[in-house]
Amino acid sequence: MATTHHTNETPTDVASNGTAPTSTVSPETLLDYYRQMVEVRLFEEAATRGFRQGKVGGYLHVYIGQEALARGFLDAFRKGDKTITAYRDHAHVLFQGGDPKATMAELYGKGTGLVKGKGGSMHLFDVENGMWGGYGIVGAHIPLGVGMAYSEAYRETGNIIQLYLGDGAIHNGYFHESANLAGLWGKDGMCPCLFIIENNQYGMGTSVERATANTNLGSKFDSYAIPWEKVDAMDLEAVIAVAHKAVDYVRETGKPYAVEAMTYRLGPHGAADFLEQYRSKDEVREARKRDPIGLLEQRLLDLGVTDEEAMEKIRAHAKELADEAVKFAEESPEPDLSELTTDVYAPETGLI
Amino acid sequence: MATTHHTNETPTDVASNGTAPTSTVSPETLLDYYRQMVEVRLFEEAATRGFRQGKVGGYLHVYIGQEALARGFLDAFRKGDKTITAYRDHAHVLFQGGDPKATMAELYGKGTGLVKGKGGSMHLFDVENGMWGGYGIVGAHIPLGVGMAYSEAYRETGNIIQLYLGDGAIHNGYFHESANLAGLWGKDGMCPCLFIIENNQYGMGTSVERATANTNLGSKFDSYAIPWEKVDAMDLEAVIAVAHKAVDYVRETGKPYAVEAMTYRLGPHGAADFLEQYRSKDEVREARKRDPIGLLEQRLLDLGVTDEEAMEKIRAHAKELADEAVKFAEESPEPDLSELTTDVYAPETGLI
Amino acid sequence: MAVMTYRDALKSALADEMERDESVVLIGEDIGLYGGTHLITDKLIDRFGKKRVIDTPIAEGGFTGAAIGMAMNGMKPVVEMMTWNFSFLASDQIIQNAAKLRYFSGGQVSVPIVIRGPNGGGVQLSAQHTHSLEGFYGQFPGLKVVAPATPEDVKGMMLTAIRDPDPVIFMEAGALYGTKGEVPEGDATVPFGKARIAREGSDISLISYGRQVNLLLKVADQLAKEQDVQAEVIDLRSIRPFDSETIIESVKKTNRAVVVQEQWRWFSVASEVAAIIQEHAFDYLDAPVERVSGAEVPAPYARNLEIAAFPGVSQVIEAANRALYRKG
Amino acid sequence: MAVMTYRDALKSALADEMERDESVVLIGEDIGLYGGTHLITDKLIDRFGKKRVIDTPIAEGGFTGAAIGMAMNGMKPVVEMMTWNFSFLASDQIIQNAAKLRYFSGGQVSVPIVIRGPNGGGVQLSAQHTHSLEGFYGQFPGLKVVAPATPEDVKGMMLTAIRDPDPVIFMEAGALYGTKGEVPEGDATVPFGKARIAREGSDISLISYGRQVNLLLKVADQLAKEQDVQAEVIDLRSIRPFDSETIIESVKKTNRAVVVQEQWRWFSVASEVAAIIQEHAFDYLDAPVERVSGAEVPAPYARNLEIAAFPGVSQVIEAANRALYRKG
Ligand SMILES: Cc1ncc(C[n+]2csc(CCOP(=O)(O)OP(=O)(O)O)c2C)c(N)n1
Ligand SMILES: Cc1ncc(C[n+]2csc(CCOP(=O)(O)OP(=O)(O)O)c2C)c(N)n1
Ligand SMILES: [Mg+2]
Ligand SMILES: [Mg+2]
Repeated sequence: MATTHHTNETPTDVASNGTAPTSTVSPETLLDYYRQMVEVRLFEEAATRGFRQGKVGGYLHVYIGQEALARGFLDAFRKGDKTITAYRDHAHVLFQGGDPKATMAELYGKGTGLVKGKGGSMHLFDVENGMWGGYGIVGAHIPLGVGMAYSEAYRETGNIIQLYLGDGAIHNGYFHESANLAGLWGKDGMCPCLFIIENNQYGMGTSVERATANTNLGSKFDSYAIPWEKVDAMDLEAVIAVAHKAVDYVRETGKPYAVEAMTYRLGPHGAADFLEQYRSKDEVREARKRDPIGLLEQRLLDLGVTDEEAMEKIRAHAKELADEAVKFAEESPEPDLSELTTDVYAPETGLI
Repeated sequence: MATTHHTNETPTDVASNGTAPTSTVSPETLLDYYRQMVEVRLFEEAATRGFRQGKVGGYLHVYIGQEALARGFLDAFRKGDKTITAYRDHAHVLFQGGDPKATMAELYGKGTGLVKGKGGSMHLFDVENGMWGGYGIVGAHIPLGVGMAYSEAYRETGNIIQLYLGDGAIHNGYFHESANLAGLWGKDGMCPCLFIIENNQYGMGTSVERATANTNLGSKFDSYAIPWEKVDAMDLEAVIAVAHKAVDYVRETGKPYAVEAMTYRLGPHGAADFLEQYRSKDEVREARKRDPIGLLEQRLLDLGVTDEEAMEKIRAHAKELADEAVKFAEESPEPDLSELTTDVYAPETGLI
Repeated sequence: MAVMTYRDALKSALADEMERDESVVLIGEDIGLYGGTHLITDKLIDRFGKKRVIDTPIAEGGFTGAAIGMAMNGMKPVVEMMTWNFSFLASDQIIQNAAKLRYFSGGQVSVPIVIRGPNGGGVQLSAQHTHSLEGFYGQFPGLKVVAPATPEDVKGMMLTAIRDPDPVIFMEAGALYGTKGEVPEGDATVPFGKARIAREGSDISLISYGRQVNLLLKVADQLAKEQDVQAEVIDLRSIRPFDSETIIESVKKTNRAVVVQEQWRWFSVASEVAAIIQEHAFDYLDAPVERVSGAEVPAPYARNLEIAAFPGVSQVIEAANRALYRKG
Repeated sequence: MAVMTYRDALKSALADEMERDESVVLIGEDIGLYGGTHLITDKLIDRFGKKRVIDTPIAEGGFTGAAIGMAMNGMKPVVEMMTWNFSFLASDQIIQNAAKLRYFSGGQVSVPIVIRGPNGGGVQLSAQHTHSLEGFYGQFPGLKVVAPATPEDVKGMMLTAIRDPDPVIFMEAGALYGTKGEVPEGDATVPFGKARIAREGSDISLISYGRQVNLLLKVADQLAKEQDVQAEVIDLRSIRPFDSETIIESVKKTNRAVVVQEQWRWFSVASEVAAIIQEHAFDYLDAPVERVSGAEVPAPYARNLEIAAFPGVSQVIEAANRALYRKG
């Protein structure tokens, strides 16, 4: 899947100022990613409608505005690698090849869901495709990712972990303890972990400025001697370039690396965040101008690999896929009641 | 108690390289501090004997080798200020004016102890003298100190908190979360907290190098936009100079400040740490050459304010004081059994 | 008496105490500018300012610890745990510092803190966001733990909590924030350590707390209507201190008891209630104390599984019938 | 059968499993170079290297979480909690991740982890360093919790724990590390979920686990000698899964029971045991189940207070006499 060429620069050669080398990703791949991003966008819009209709329960956190981020980093994903993230997890699953039908069915709490209807939106897992969840306690998946990375190094697989975390999560103690372990284990090449900060400017209603006195989040990795850089994550090509450099470094050295990816949450924190008293409509309107899908459309038009008509087709197809997923979800049966007590302990233990 | 003159430099004017302006502390004060440090040293040696005899129970962590650190920072302590530290707390209590008899009685688990025999060595409190404990869970007192500082600012007392923590504690999540709060609250002048890292090179058997990839511990405060510097804490005068500058900054601005104070634990981690497999005898022997009491003796001799005979008297007197404290502790009664159920809830609630 | 929601009753207690006592402050995630995720503190930041309504980063251990430090040092912080599910991250501060500081300081330090937030299941919040932790925290001497079920109690017990010199774990029934009830005006404190008889009856004692109290009232109505059984419904309200007396008196009268909780069964509030009853009303018991608890599984997401995991009317009726030695 | 200490039995189980299975690693504070504060892992770093005996910074939440990540991803970590008192800092990882991952991943992820360390009071360790947390962790489905009391059991249950596909909370009786007993050679696993009858008797059932088992054996001797009462002593060993059957059978025979624990009384193992007995042996009980627990105070430092805070022989004898309706 990797479409950029790896340069021989070590990541520390790159200034931490958001500029990235020009991507060599092909126009065809960009177009394909555009299609995927639109599909994810429409999937999430459909899920939001499902929530409003009371068909999707619990909490629902969408990735709208952030699609270029995961799509870009996953360009450097290779079979055997693993991702782990928080509850804002639909995009990761879908970009990694997760079935939109099973994913939607999960949100609908159906037995055909990705995790049998047991987890819901916050706990998507698709281990077969390398997607290791979906966690609801802010920051608490960070040590899991670091430990998973240790295991890859221990078993000498050559695989790496992509560990996604929010700008809010970085202030949690788990971040500090885990990044410190990563730095320490990295000295022996025992922590092939790529930390990816999804800096969407807010942790629920708390802006980065109101969460820390040092808003240069990437710099927090200095505490652990972990090299890092920033990237404009509204720009898919910039993300892809950084992703390859970073992934190659991590894979080759067994050491951690970090990227602060600057993005923006265009939607509410979660589907129940109606008021958004914490930010102005103007701010959101301004941010929409850099919607990664919009930017990518312009880029594709500039490159001449698409036109309005072709894009309209892509949107229409994405709409169909989302509709199909919803239909599948709606028509799927609820989990069998016997599922209540399975998966508490391993089946072979005979315990329920 | 403050004997140095405050310079107008802001702490950030000082290079973070361990050099500090020459102290203007008077020779008489230095001599007095020498006396106190010897008294603390002999107190702790007596306590260690008590432990070996099975009269002091639980865990016992002595401050031997680190005396100049607390003594130096407390030179800048003013009535109303408060200290908080971990379990290695005898020196802080004694330097702040705590009664050696009651302190020793606490170690002996007697009813006349500083906290009625309920806490032991790890939980010394002398609130009247501004000593707010004595905590056993590594790192867990850090947020307490930060919250106490908020309260001083909120009540506009002009007091500050001296918050001591170990080089091992800094890797704990509490440090990260608390220092981040301190930085954030400091923006509004709401966190007059001086962080003092007692870097004695080891967290139990784990050297700083084996605990983190970034061994420049003070630099970890950069993550929270908290200014910091390092000091050679074997040198009492250097500590005093830094202490005043730092305390004045904190008091005047309501903002946190941090000092990484370089010291060495000459004794075992705790009285039950017999083997010390984690460091060589040579290393300890080398470190003893910079025993802060020895260095101070030399300085006082150089200054001509003392001689061998006078120092011998000080030692003999300190020995007497330690013996008296032990005698008091031995002869004190155990706590009354009725004390078992007091102090669980406030007396006025009538609950036990 | 005004009719108000559980939410507004709670909020009024917070605002009244802040008005009365400057040392009372609120601290937690998104309680200010955002308005609080359950809107308990909405607009209080406008009224009291950001020094008294303190928004924090996502750091439960750190800000709970800091609030304990404030409480040690002259303030009366009320911490919002956005939901109690996140409190495991602060459990060390709550259990090791707040609960024990008075003791291990030999009485030199008090910790007048309230830690509050919604507790218990919601709707499809799934495994990590569904817990009932009264028994979990109720284990520890030094803590007080309360779980009010009505608007009147949530207000009255919050007033009591804030004035209490010791740490109070205040567990709101998140599912009841929107429910209404009569609330006395003014300073109507409700004491800790007293259970509430929510319905008098003579044939069987039904015991619970929090949102299950409403379930028990429904069950009692049904038992009365369908089986002519008069159930007494007891709302524990206070988990620590605990009102053993009211329960024992009730069982001495009814000779039968069912304890209901959403929480898992093992080592729980229901275990303790059963143990207490057999200890103190042994000779009065005509049948074993029955327990109805949540299913022994992490909370599932799917609605049908979730419903099956929580105690429902039919399970309680069955348990009551067992205790009554009836077929039902 | 070799005679060995509890410590050596435990250590041999760890070493044997590491030998047998490369995916087994140890992780914790000062378990390598320092040798382990209780010397359970002493010299294992020399034998297995630092990739398999992993010293960590003081970060219980982080390294427990990392070990869970290892367990998810093909390894079998055994975490040393230096003492269980520090585990509150890891409780979120244990309860929210380890216990529930299999469930909320719909069975896609297993967490074969063991978290081990000394539990229960020592000598004058005071409030923050004295807890018995079996019931605390035993509440959560998804976890297994065991508390072996003998060298034979500590070895056999550790073998079982490491091979178990689910997270095991392994609570050693810290006070017993130096005690000796016979230990079968080789692969003598001891299953979970089975209590052990430590002494047969017909007149009363004395029930506990961990170091209190020795206390009960003393009490049983004294009852036999002084009052001609034959007590049956049951060592629970496994707290979750729990062996209700053995207890119920015993009480059906003896008709009386005393449960003893160092832990505080409220919402505890003893509560549950009493509740189970009255549930399943109601018609056999000749007296209420008696409970003897730790004093409801944070653990005090002074030796005399500490002794008064822990259950002792005389308290258990008194409870037994109450259950026997004797004056003693
Ligand atoms: C420990 C914990 N505290 C609080 C919450 C409630 N909560 C859910 S999401 C969230 C904000 C997280 O922000 P960030 O890490 O930036 O991720 P984003 O939602 O922006 O993707 C909060 C506070 C939680 N789930 N876990
Ligand atoms: C949370 C926690 N984990 C482990 C311990 C055991 N322990 C006690 S002291 C100590 C070392 C602390 O080192 P440092 O912070 O450098 O302080 P020092 O002892 O050197 O003064 C450890 C690991 C503890 N008390 N609390
Ligand atoms: Mg964010
Ligand atoms: Mg140290």
